Amino acid sequence: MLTLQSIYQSFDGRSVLSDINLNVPQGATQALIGSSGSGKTTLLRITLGLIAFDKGYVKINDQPLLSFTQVEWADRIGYVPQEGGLFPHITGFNNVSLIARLRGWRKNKIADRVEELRALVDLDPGILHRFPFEMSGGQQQRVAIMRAAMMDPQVMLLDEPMAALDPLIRRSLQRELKAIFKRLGKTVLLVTHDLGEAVYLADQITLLHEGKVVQSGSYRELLLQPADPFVTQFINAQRTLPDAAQFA
Amino acid sequence: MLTLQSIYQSFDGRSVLSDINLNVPQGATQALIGSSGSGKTTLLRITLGLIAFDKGYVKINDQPLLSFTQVEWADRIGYVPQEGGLFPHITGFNNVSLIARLRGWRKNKIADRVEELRALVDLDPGILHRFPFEMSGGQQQRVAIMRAAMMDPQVMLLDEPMAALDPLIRRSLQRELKAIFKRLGKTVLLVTHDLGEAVYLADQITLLHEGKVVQSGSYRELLLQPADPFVTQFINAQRTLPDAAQFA
Amino acid sequence: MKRAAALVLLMAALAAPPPRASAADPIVVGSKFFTEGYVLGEIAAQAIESASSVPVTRKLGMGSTGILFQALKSGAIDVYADYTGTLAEAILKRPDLRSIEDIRSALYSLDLVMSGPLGFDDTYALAVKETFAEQHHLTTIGDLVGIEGGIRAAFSYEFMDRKDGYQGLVQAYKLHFSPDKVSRMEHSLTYRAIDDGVVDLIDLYSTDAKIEKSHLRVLKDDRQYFPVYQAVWVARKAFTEKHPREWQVLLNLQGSISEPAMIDMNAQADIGHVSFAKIAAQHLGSEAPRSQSLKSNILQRTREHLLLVGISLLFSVLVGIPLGLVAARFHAAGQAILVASAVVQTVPSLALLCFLIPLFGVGMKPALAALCLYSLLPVVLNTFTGIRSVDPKHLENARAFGLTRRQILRRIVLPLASPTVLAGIKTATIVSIGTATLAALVGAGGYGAPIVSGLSLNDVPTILTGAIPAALMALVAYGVFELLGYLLIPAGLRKQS
Amino acid sequence: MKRAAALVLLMAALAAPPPRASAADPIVVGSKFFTEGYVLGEIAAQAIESASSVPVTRKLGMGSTGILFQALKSGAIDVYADYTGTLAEAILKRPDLRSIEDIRSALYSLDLVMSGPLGFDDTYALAVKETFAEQHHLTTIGDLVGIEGGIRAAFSYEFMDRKDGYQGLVQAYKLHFSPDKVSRMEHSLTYRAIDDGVVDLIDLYSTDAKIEKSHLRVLKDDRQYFPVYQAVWVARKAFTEKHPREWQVLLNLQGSISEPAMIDMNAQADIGHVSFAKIAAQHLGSEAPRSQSLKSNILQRTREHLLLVGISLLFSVLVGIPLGLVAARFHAAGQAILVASAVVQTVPSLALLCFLIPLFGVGMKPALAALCLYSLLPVVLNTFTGIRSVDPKHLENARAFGLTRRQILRRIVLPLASPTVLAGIKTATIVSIGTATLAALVGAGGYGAPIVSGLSLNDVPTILTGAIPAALMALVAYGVFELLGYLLIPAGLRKQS
Ligand SMILES: Nc1ncnc2c1ncn2[C@@H]1O[C@H](COP(=O)(O)OP(=O)(O)OP(=O)(O)O)[C@@H](O)[C@H]1O
Ligand SMILES: Nc1ncnc2c1ncn2[C@@H]1O[C@H](COP(=O)(O)OP(=O)(O)OP(=O)(O)O)[C@@H](O)[C@H]1O
Ligand SMILES: [Mg+2]
Ligand SMILES: [Mg+2]
Repeated sequence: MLTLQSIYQSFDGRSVLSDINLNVPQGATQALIGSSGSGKTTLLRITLGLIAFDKGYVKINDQPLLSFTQVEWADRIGYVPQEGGLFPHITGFNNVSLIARLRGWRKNKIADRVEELRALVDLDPGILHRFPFEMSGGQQQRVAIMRAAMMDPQVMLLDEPMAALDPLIRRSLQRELKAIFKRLGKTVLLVTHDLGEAVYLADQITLLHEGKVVQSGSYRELLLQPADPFVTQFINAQRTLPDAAQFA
Repeated sequence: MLTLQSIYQSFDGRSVLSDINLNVPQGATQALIGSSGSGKTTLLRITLGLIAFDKGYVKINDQPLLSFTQVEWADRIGYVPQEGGLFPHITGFNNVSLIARLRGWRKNKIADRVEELRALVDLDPGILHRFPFEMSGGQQQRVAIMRAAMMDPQVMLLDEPMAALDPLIRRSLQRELKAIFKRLGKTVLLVTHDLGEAVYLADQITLLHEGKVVQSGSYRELLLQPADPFVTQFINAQRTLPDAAQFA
Repeated sequence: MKRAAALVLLMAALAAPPPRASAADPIVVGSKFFTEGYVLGEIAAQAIESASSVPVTRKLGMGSTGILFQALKSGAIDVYADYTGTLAEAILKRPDLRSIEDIRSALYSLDLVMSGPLGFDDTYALAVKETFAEQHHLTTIGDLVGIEGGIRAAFSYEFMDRKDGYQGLVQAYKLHFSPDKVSRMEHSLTYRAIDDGVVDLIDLYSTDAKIEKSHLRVLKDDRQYFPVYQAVWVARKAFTEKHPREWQVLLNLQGSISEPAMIDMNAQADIGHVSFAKIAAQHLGSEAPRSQSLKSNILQRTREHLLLVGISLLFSVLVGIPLGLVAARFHAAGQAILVASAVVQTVPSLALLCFLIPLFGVGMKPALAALCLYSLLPVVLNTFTGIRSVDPKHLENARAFGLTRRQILRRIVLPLASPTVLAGIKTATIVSIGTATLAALVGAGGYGAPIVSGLSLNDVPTILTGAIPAALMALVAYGVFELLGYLLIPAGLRKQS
Repeated sequence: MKRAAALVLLMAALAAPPPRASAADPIVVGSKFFTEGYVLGEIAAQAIESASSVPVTRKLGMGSTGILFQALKSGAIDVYADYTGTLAEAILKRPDLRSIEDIRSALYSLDLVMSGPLGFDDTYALAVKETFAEQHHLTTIGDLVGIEGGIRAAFSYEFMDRKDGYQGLVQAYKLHFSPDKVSRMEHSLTYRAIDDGVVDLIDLYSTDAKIEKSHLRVLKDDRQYFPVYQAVWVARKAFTEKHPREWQVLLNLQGSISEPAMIDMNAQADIGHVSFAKIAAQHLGSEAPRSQSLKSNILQRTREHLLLVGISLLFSVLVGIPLGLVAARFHAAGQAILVASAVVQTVPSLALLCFLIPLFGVGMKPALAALCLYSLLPVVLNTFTGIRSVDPKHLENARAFGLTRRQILRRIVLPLASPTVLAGIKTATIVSIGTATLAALVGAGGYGAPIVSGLSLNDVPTILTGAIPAALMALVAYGVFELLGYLLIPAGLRKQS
């Protein structure tokens, strides 16, 4: 459904992505993991058509990015930018409802949908009436998730959407999102540094390193048939929590 | 060494922190965990003297915050703001070296120190010459850590300093930081959502919820003698990674 | 949307012209912008009014001969009073023409009709303080010889530049002023300078009321160097043909204003602060027409001033902001726009008015055009700068969420840039309130009218009746902008800082 | 720090007079302000330049004999060309002195040195058409005797009225013109009259360019009735002593300029519109140097204008930015400052100048004061707005890292606000370039001088000689600000947008 074909990108002559191929089937969730600076965010921005890439194709249902206007393309995709990227001059509610209002949704419908999403991300109601600078990091991030989901887009691109959330909220949100993705058949590309999150939410995991795909496959494949020693190293790096048994 | 005594704080009439007491002994590392919006960032900002709090005392070595000027106080503390907070108009290198230059360090000394820190956070050398908007999220975060450590302050306040880092770099950075903190006897207050990180780096863990301290103690204490069911719930929420054995 | 609408409404309210009591085509009487001009203008207007039912519109204090000539040509005024010598030199460019007949026939070929002399001459004269004259025993210009090297003089530009002015004078009288003690100044400022003892000697007209007021002594032109300038009416030929009866009324005034009478009338205006209308009425032996109260006067001027400022403000918003947007978007066009608005800004207001008169005639139109052009730069530049300062991250996110270009502009860019844009509009408005006073020079009224006449009378209270309301208007404008700030700058930006 | 220094240096460069070529004091050549004076001044200047390495400054067209005499005395100029008769009459007040030697020794007692005659006389002369002369075999005035009764003559007022003019002439030559055939006319019209064949005889100056143009024959004054006005150099004694070699160069020109040559040169200037520099160079048989009169004129005005704009700009930066900072920091003071600068802005320039004259006198000072006041608002307002727009997050972080208030201002706030602040300074500068033209109204010079003259003469080309350089200066200023943008706006902000 969402297809990236041999994407190349460089900034100021430095190659940042080279020959990226990726295919997320309809209804599937793909996790994108990889070292810091490996090009994950850049790949999402390319997919959104926000930066003109050097080479390659981006397609949804075999229709290339370039055959759409930016607005048409963006309407198909929900996006959580890294660090949330809320508009600073309007309240949380207005951030979430901006597009719906521009698309002429009725007030009631907007209120209902926002309430639904607020419950989903477990945000106190009062917070939506604050400006971004009055929210905590985790609150901003949840508002950003609400904004991305508001128009119920088919494709979702999530850039470390839960990095600033505490384990409790994160766990429940992961559960909710997984259910929603499955139920509504969303096609999802998720960037995360939390391998547990990747394994829990994604069917496929793609490991990026220095702008190249090192391996793409299920967690099991990555674990048992690593394409490269780096894969194993990367997976094992995740610090796990000693459990009660160790103290007993 | 770093003492917070019955701190109260409210924004626009909403109470955000109430009766917070905290004592981090000289050379110890204290982790601050808690739900999103529970007031962790606010507590760090209060400790830094950035916001006028309603009630309470902040002390370093029994000397209260108010007996210092902002500059004197800030000179004792290294700070990594949530989301890095790099100055947008100067390069990474200048962000890191700004204070050193203002304090009249020699060029050589600055270069040596920056190089040392760069190696510590495992950043590509070229990246320091970019502006913040040209860096990835994880790169920005590492520059922010370098900046906080630059002047080798006795006290360090870290607000989710490694949230945007991949597991590999995060693990090695955790190891390095732990060694440094111990070797140089730093007094550290660390906010994190990664319980593994908290357990690995901190001697004491304090769990905050809705502006109150729920429990303060070692991981073992929190695990085996929870002050509240919420403690257990919070700890168990961390999603652990299935290991190879499960697939075998 | 609502905010934008509020803004537009406000502008419109500011800009709407006051209701006009319109009637048949009125006869428009103009005048130059010094006392004598005003008095003669009033005399002409009242003379026509008392003898005819055709309404008369006064456009008094419009500026110099050049502007009035343009006004006559374009039909913006019908008649005004000027001097034979000035007509010959400034309009006909034939300083050699001296006889009434020669000048009349030369003007006729320009479709202008000139009356015979009104009865008094007005000519250049030199004057010093009475005290100074006593001290140095001065009665004639020739008496200056010998002491002129130490005299500080301030002469008007016109006097310095005309062939029959300074250059000829020093030759004729063999005067040797020391060049560093002679300064060229705007004429109205020279009175001030001699009053304050900053200079000793100035040039003026022989019927000038300040002679009496400032205790000046006119030095006798014993060599009869200065040419004699006779006051006459100048009218459009079309006017004299359309309104022969009214023109005859004015012709009847030929020879009726003696030199002492004129000096006296000027003095009444300048020193006695009698209104021009009353002076003219007295001279004509009639009742002064409904003298406008000071209050209705100020109200009228406020309306005119608001109109000038309001429309130019509207223009600077409706044109300046889009230009700023274009400049921020397209680099080459942007530079061109910014440079052009910068260059326009440097054309001095008088010169700009002078260039605009051929295009727009006189009155409101050229004044408005000038104000519009002047108010562009701050708006364009601040819009450009404000937009360029918006963090591109927000633009990118807006695109990612499917906002159209227009929506990005309206919802993201303009709100985020609004403090800077608003500061530009604020500057433009306040500069415009100041500059609009120049409009009086082309007969557009406003607070400039009392300021210009006050300057020509060297009468500070009169100046203040224009300057103080202008300052108050700036204060009000400032308050309105504080309010607009609350309406237009998003709360998220305001609260933060 | 470095940026601030760069800014200050740039301001200083703008404000400072341009570097002078002279290590040594230059020789200053003056001239009177009519064609012949300019030509002779250029000849003197070029002669010295071609023979000496001492730099020459031209101050041509300074005015009449009296002004030049003052200039000589004060050392403002070193040398210029004048006429013996004029010197005797206007400087020495001894019209009786006729011989070169008498005049020379009288001047010497005033510390002035006079050369011998340059070769041509300038005096009254009578002229007829060449054709008429042929027909009547006329070469001398005496030849008129016998036919003068039938001759139609047109004489200037001056000639008719001077004792050494018409009256003396008819007595000396025993001429009997018939009174009804002799008319008094404005001098410039007599050319027209003789051209058109309306008259046969006119008076003129012997080197008049119209002699050639109108094909006239000058009748020889065979009885030497007209006093001879011989062209000579007049110099300060000090100059001739300090620069004997250069003075000798000028003395070498004695006798080198014949009457036909001078007539020809005047004609080239008046009729051919050849530049003075070129005419002089041709006469000296050399290359024309970079032509200077208009150019040096414009240079001078540019210097004055730059001084006005530069100082007021410096003021608006040094005072406006701190005021903007204070306004951004303290709410009440802030409002007061902003309102005050707004109100100042509304005082019309003429009125402001009028109020400033009692405080500052005339000349540069009141003009500067007015400009400084006018340039405040854009800078204060934009500084205020720019600073308020800085994300407070950055300020908080800066405090967290131990920057002092000053450092926060210098390192964080001002750099982040710099685009907006700079836009304010840009607006102020460009408005100031325009407003500085008003300085001419109080005698402060600058580009306003030709604009004001042009306006009072209703002469567009003259206006343009001021308006165009002002526009160019705005262009240059615009370019300089683009450059300053690169120096002052941090790369991180520039690159981003
Ligand atoms: N400037 C402000 N004005 C009003 N409310 C604020 C402001 N800053 C923070 N808050 C509120 O105070 C509470 C505590 O915020 P804080 O940022 O300290 O949370 P946190 O524990 O750091 O959360 P997170 O883990 O999400 O970063 C939140 O509910 C937040 O909305
Ligand atoms: N505008 C830019 N100009 C120059 N280089 C850039 C720019 N944006 C990103 N880069 C560089 O491109 C590389 C990839 O950046 P990207 O943000 O895609 O990394 P990432 O995988 O998202 O990393 P992280 O996990 O740290 O967010 C990095 O080295 C970064 O420094
Ligand atoms: Mg990223
Ligand atoms: Mg936080």
